[in-house]
Amino acid sequence: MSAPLVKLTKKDFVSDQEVRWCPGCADFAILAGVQKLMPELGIAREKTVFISGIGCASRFPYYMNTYGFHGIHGRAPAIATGLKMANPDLTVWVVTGDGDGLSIGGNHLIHALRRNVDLKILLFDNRIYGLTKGQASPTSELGKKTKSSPFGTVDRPFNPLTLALGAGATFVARTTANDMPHMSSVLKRAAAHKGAAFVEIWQNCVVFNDGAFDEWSEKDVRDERLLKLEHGKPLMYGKSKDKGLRIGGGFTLEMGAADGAVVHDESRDNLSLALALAALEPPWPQVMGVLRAVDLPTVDQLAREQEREAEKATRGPATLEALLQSGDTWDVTAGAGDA
Amino acid sequence: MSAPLVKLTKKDFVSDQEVRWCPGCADFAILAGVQKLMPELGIAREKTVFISGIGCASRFPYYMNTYGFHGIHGRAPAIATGLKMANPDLTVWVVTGDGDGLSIGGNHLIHALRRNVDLKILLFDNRIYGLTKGQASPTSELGKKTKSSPFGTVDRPFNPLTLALGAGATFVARTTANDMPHMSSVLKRAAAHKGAAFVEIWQNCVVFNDGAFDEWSEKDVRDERLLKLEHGKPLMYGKSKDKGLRIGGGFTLEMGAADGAVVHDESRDNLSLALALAALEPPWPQVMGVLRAVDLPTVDQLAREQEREAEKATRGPATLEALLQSGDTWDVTAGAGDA
Amino acid sequence: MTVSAAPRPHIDLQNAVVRFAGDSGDGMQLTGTEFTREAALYGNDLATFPDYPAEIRAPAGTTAGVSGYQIQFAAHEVYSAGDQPDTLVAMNPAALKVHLPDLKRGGLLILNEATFKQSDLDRAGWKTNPLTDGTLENYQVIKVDFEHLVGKAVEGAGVSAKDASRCKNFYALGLVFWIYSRDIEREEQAIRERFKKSPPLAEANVRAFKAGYNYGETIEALDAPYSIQPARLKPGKYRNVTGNSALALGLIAAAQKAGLRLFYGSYPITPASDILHELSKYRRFQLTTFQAEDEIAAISAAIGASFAGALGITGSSGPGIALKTEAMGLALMTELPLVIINVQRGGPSTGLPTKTEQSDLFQAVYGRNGECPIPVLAARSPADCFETAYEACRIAIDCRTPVIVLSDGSLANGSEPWLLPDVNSLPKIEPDFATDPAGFMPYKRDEKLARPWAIPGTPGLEHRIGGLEKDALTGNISYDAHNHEKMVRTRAEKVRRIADRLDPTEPFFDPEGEVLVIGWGGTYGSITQAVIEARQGGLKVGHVHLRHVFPLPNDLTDVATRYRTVLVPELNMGQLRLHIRGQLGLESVGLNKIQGKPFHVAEIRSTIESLARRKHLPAEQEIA
Amino acid sequence: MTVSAAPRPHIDLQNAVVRFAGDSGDGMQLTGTEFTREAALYGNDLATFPDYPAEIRAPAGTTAGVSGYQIQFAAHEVYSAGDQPDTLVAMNPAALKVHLPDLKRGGLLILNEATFKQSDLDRAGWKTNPLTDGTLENYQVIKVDFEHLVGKAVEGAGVSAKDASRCKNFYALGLVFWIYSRDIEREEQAIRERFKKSPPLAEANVRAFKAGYNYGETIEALDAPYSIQPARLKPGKYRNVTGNSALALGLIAAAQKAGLRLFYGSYPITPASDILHELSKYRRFQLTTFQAEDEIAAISAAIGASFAGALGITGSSGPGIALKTEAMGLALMTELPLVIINVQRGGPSTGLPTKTEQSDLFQAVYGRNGECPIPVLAARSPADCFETAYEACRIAIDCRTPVIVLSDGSLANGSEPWLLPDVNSLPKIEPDFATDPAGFMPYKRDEKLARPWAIPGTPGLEHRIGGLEKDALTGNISYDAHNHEKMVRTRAEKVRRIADRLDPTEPFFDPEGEVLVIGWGGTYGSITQAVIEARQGGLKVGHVHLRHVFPLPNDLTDVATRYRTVLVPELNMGQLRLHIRGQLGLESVGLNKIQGKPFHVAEIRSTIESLARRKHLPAEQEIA
Ligand SMILES: Cc1ncc(C[n+]2csc(CCOP(=O)(O)OP(=O)(O)O)c2C)c(N)n1
Ligand SMILES: Cc1ncc(C[n+]2csc(CCOP(=O)(O)OP(=O)(O)O)c2C)c(N)n1
Ligand code: SF4
Ligand code: SF4
Ligand SMILES: [Mg+2]
Ligand SMILES: [Mg+2]
Repeated sequence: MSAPLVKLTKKDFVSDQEVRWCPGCADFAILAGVQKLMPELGIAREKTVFISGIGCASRFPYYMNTYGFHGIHGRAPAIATGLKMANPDLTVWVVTGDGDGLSIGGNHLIHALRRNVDLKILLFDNRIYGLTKGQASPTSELGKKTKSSPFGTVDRPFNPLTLALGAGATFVARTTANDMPHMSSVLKRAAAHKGAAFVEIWQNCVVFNDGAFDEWSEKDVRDERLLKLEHGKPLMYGKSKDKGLRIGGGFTLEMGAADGAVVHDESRDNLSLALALAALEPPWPQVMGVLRAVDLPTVDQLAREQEREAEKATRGPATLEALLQSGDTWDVTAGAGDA
Repeated sequence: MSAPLVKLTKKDFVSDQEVRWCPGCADFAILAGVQKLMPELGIAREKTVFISGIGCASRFPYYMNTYGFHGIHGRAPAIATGLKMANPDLTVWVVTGDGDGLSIGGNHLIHALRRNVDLKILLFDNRIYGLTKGQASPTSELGKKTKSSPFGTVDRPFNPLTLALGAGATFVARTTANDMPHMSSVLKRAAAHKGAAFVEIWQNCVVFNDGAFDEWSEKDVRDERLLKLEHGKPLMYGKSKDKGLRIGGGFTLEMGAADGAVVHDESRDNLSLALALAALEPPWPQVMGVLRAVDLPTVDQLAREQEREAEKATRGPATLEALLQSGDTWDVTAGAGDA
Repeated sequence: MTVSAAPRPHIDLQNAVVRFAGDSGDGMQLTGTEFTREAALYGNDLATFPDYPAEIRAPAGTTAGVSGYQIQFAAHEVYSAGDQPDTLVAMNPAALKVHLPDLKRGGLLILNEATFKQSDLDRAGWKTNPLTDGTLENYQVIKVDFEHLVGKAVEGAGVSAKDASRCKNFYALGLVFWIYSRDIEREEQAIRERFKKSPPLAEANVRAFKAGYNYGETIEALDAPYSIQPARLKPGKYRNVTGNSALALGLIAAAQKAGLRLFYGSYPITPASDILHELSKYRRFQLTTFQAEDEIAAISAAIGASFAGALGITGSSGPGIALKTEAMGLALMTELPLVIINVQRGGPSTGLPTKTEQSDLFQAVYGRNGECPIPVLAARSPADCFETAYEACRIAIDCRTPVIVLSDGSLANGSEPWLLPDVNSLPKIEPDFATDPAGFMPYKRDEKLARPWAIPGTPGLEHRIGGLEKDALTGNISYDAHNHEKMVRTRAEKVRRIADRLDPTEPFFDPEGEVLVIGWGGTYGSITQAVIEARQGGLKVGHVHLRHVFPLPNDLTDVATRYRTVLVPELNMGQLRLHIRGQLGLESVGLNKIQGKPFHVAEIRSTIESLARRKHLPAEQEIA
Repeated sequence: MTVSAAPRPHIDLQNAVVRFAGDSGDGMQLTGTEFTREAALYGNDLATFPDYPAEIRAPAGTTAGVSGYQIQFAAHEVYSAGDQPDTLVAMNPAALKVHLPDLKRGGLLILNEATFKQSDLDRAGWKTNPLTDGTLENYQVIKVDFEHLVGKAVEGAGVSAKDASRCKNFYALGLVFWIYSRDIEREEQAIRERFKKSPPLAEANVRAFKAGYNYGETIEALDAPYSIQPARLKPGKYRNVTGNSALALGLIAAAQKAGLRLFYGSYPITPASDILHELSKYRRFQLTTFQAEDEIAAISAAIGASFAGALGITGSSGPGIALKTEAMGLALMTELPLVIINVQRGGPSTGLPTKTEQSDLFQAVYGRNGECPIPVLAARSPADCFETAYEACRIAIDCRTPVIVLSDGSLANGSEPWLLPDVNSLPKIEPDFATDPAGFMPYKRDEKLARPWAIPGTPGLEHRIGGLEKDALTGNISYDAHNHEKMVRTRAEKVRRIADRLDPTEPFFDPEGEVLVIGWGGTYGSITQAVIEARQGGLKVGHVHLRHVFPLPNDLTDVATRYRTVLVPELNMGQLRLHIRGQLGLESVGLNKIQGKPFHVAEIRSTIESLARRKHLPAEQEIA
């Protein structure tokens, strides 16, 4: 049943469907990045499944020449959980938006993370509802004027990273669609993680929220405003890596010079560093890269192990006959029947 | 309309309904604690509303002689949000269980927290489904054998505190139903908080999960295993307060002697300390008390302010006539009519 | 099968109805279950009806906390748990208060005398003491001082006083065993097995049980002991099953026969949770149970599992089903096999969670957005849950469609002897996965209009599905107007054709006559018994019990015209009645009861009789 | 009203149908809206039908990305947007491909000549060039080189080439203004107002618009200009409204008349989102809009708000309504006012999100667990959304009940002139809050069977409600069997009595005759026009358009018997038809279309005609 191991290329992962995003949408970049990544993973097309909810982002599966499922709004993590538990051999990606994944689908997302289902979850965060034409999303900044909030939103936004960490995610990262090399490296790390990998991807919606990430993407400022995390390396940023985050008084971080900066450690069981970094808000730099990556058993794996143990522990044959006849049975003998 | 300010007593808050919990259930203690607290708050009975979902815990409103709403499973935070936004004068309490609030209702909970709706949310955590007779809940320990997991659960549990903090909650605390003075003080703090106050209350279910918290409640060990937080005081524990949590290498906490312990600060905007504490697992002590309490505008308050500004900004009268006639209108004159 | 000898001569009965009632903490469900098992093993036919409150344990001694368990067992076939008990065991005044009105005049009443103190009476709402005020004069009353007698019986067994008192229910069970001449040795073994982790507890319960049995001998004023011979059932191997466990077995059987992994995604809810509990035990059968975060996740995960090539199943009760309706539409659009089980309970909203009702038929047939036809099957008895579940899985796999199974609270918890099917003669189920890339089209249909099931992992069949309207062949998104009309009509036709493959409808009892009773679901037993009785009175009555609620059998109207009138008894306000009128134009008279309880046989029988007499037919028949 | 003089003589027409079609990015919706406003202000009666794809912007030049807007405007009353355009503006080959089949033979076709390059043709799926292959020979074709002409027109306005090219739609609008002799001054002002933030853009668009207008003069081969006089409508003040904005206004009007805060809890979904957007603008009217995290939270919050004493409202479309069904049961049980709006779209599942359909009737009437009767009202035209919303709020408050309002995509986005109601003559709405503790009982009912609305903040009325069955008077939890039956029947009766208070059903047109057409919802316009035309052919035809879908009017069957046959045209598979048969036993013939599009008038008219001719009536009529 399994396909011959021919070397695949990016093209092999391009489906025959017309891509229906607006010209200039950052979704194109993510699609290209993922299609490029696929052959590098060495996983057969037929073993790869993309599952999504509803939204512009969620059209993604149609464009991947793999198995795909365009679900209903917010439910992709749940559909993917069922799929992965039913067949752990598959590599399962979830594509979701900030509305799909954090608004209607928030609960499924945090439960998939706490269960550590082996899914690669990509949250395309454009801080707006694209497909429904421009309402506020749970990541829209407080006070933002949108179609549904003409006087500005009154809801404080989620920080997707702290939310994922608080839910117990074993892999949490952030990247941006306009930095292809960074995005590629983060996606690759997510793919390699065994367990629920959560990646927030900043994605510009040219039609309804253009420029949402300009603050961090313009060439002249981005190095000052973004801190790229590297495991085992000190927390440094700035064009010439001259700035760093250090330990301040009473368990706090402090901006300062690069040397003496705290060394980044993705693998800590303790959440505090990852969370401190995730929660930073301007004027602090925004972190990019992998905040947390720890290895813990996945639910799909645990469930299968349990199954094998149950099989082993079975006394007698696990046949359907035996099952039906288990418990107290009695016989009614022929001849006496009247029915 | 408002009631005369007579001094109320605990009894005034006891409704005429028969309390239908199992003998020995810790829900009784919480009920007593809340009924005792009510008169101390100086808020009229009719201005107080209790809203719940479904579960043993969620029967709570019936027993309070205030307004009450026994909602549907998981939706109490949403019902309460509507109520509070419709009438910000009311004091609104939400009572929920670990299943109600973290399983089916997880999304409403985290959204109420991020929005900072001015609600007091009490999560009765018995780490089991009580009302449906003993299935695993999202706080049941990994590997726990229950009716729905005869071979042990395979899902890692949530930590309700990190989840709430990750969602951006402005007030997060933990207490236990078997320490009435502590519970009372925490409930009082929650009542005083302006914004979404989240309190996890350890609650023993004698029928389906008896002894779930024994590890931390038996007299001889509890002081060694629980750390009671106090704002502005060092993080100390142990019978003779001889142990403390200090700053370790590379942004970590470390167990050690009491002196040099980090000073607790509830009011930090930065989540790292609260989170580090919330995430501690045995052999570390479990924290009790208020982890975080910061003041931020509530959504109900912001919405009303916006409304007042919109009123002020209105050109012309805000009458229904004016509204209907706004936009481009034209007249069809009499005599010409044929309909 | 031997029955231990009793010194007094037995009085032979054809059947008996016994009800055990007490506080939620008194163990009445266990007592009833034990009695039932013994009756089953003895060879009686039987039917049971457990009835318990929505609270885990309401305040002791109040009517709110009363839990009851009724069994009818007989030397002949039995169809319902009986209208009125012959014997009522009431462990406290509250139980007496709730259940006395049902006891047959002259019936046997076993009371726990020690619980009739003034405070007990007050808590149960008795104004005067029923033991002394004449309330009980029409019954054979046996007052037992359980506390005292049980205490004495278990002395020396090495258990605490509290545990000793907890043996009361086995004392009562022993007494009822004596009354109905049951086999105490088998039960003794069963008790020892149950308490095997604590030998003192086992010993204490056995002693209480035997003491209760022996106590029977000492009661002079009693007609008993009675004896009820085994029923002459169809030969074969039997087992007593509840509806929920039969249903779980039916699902496993279908998955095993199809060679598929069973994936059950569910969120606990009364009275459906036991299906999850039951299935969770059978992990050795390539079976994944997934307790989801909510009902939406449960069905979504099941859909994901079906996409993966498993048999995806989800189960809940009314409020949870409501949450699944959006995702049912997705299953319909993606045309994947999926079985959705609804164990109905009293509604609307949270309603009466532990009571039975049949009021989710509308929801099942009509409760979705868009044109969303989903086959609906209903089980009619606890044992029939097996077959219905099996059939639902077969249709789901055959037709690549979601299928709804309706059960209800009384079936779920009720039990009856089940003639074990021959595994080899169960109908074949062939998932028939697509494997050949040549000419593969995700929505190209076979003669049942089913599309291919092409599962991830299969090389060359990579494709994408989803909830947007899809092209009739490629399955790609299509907004084309005529394609949409075609797809809507095709999906409807696929479901409609299921009716073409059904066996012809053959009414039970009279093939023509005065009244045809059309029923569905858990009313089967009461209707059958009522028809039997009405026919004994000389009426010609037929009975059609619909397993297929949607699509309806093609010949139903034809069959109905062979009778003067059609009666539809339902535990709702007339949902099937409206459904058959709307679908088929078939007129009928409704008999409707919405009390969270099954029909009494007498309610249906008298309605049949009065309808047969009437010239002008009413629209709805009031329960007399 | 003056029309700017045009050098050529006008040809007087009674009506015209114009369709603008182009890429999603071409601004066709705006163009259509502008033309509509001018027609409205000029005094024509009109109806519109916007039709756009589900993607924000599908690939340029493909048929998937085509967006269209149709208007019928007339010197007489107009009921539908028209079957076939007289004039079609097609901004690219894809638009031509999609819409040419609809254009009337001999109709006017305005094409963007520059877009007919080979690559454009390929992208649109034209095998050969329609400009040259004879495809267009039956039409009056006007080829315009928009790019070039617009470029020239806006030279010097100070905008970029890209922005200049974006002015194409106003050039086209100008041309159509000339063709139908419209007032260009008023439009010039409107354009300047719209672009007031960028004077160069305003200038460029005005120049393009005027250039387009003037271009008309130069086209020799044209019959135009036409002129269509104002319609003689009922006197009064008018405004052009879409269904969604009329609906929003209806809700505000009801809340204001009742003196209540309006609370709108919603989660965005096409085509309902505009109600949220619209209401959000009116914060000054004691109005809270709450964009919830999902539909369940939206309805739950609205229920909470109603409990607090606000008018709780929630709105969505089919998939979102599915998610609300559990909470609807809670609103029913707690008997609080609540209005649930469903702007229907093509289903099932995600279906055809931007297309119209009427397939959520079953869901509205029958789509809940338990016996859960909720009144269902349907709006019939964009302006009627106001009155329907108002009436729904009135019933919700009067009867303390959830009420469902059905609108649909064509009503929501379609528009028509609306005769503004006199605010003082709107029916009274009195919330009548309970305030008196004496004798207060949370479930004691008035003659409409409504319970008291006792809101938090009121001293002495503290009480608890919830979704478990409740005692008929105190509202406390009750598991009593007979209380449950009583409550189920009372809730049903409360809703049933709404029908007793309806005005008698008076069919439009003939009060008796050959055919009665029964419709509901957005088919009103097409049916009306069809009946008018059928009657012109001499048939006697009546038309009943149901605002009250549930409960149905008591006299509907009586009215129907006055006609030889009943026709039910629906944009679904026959849901109302099954509903009236199930509820009333009323037989009818169905005309069903499931193409995501409104009926053509001709489809209904010819069905009426063929039915009137037929001896034997078919069950469903195929669309010819
Ligand atoms: C149950 C349901 N509710 C609402 C919708 C409408 N809807 C579709 S996509 C969407 C939000 C899209 O936002 P996001 O997830 O941020 O994705 P984006 O379009 O921005 O990529 C909504 C509200 C729906 N399809 N289904
Ligand atoms: C929609 C829905 N799903 C499921 C249920 C069944 N249900 C009632 S309470 C409950 C869980 C109770 O657990 P928890 O919230 O921990 O409360 P506890 O009983 O332990 O206090 C469940 C699953 C329901 N009533 N409604
Ligand atoms: S609306 Fe925004 S997110 Fe959606 S396709 Fe267009 S640019 Fe991308
Ligand atoms: S089941 Fe547990 S939580 Fe529920 S009332 Fe009983 S002891 Fe309390
Ligand atoms: Mg988005
Ligand atoms: Mg719990």
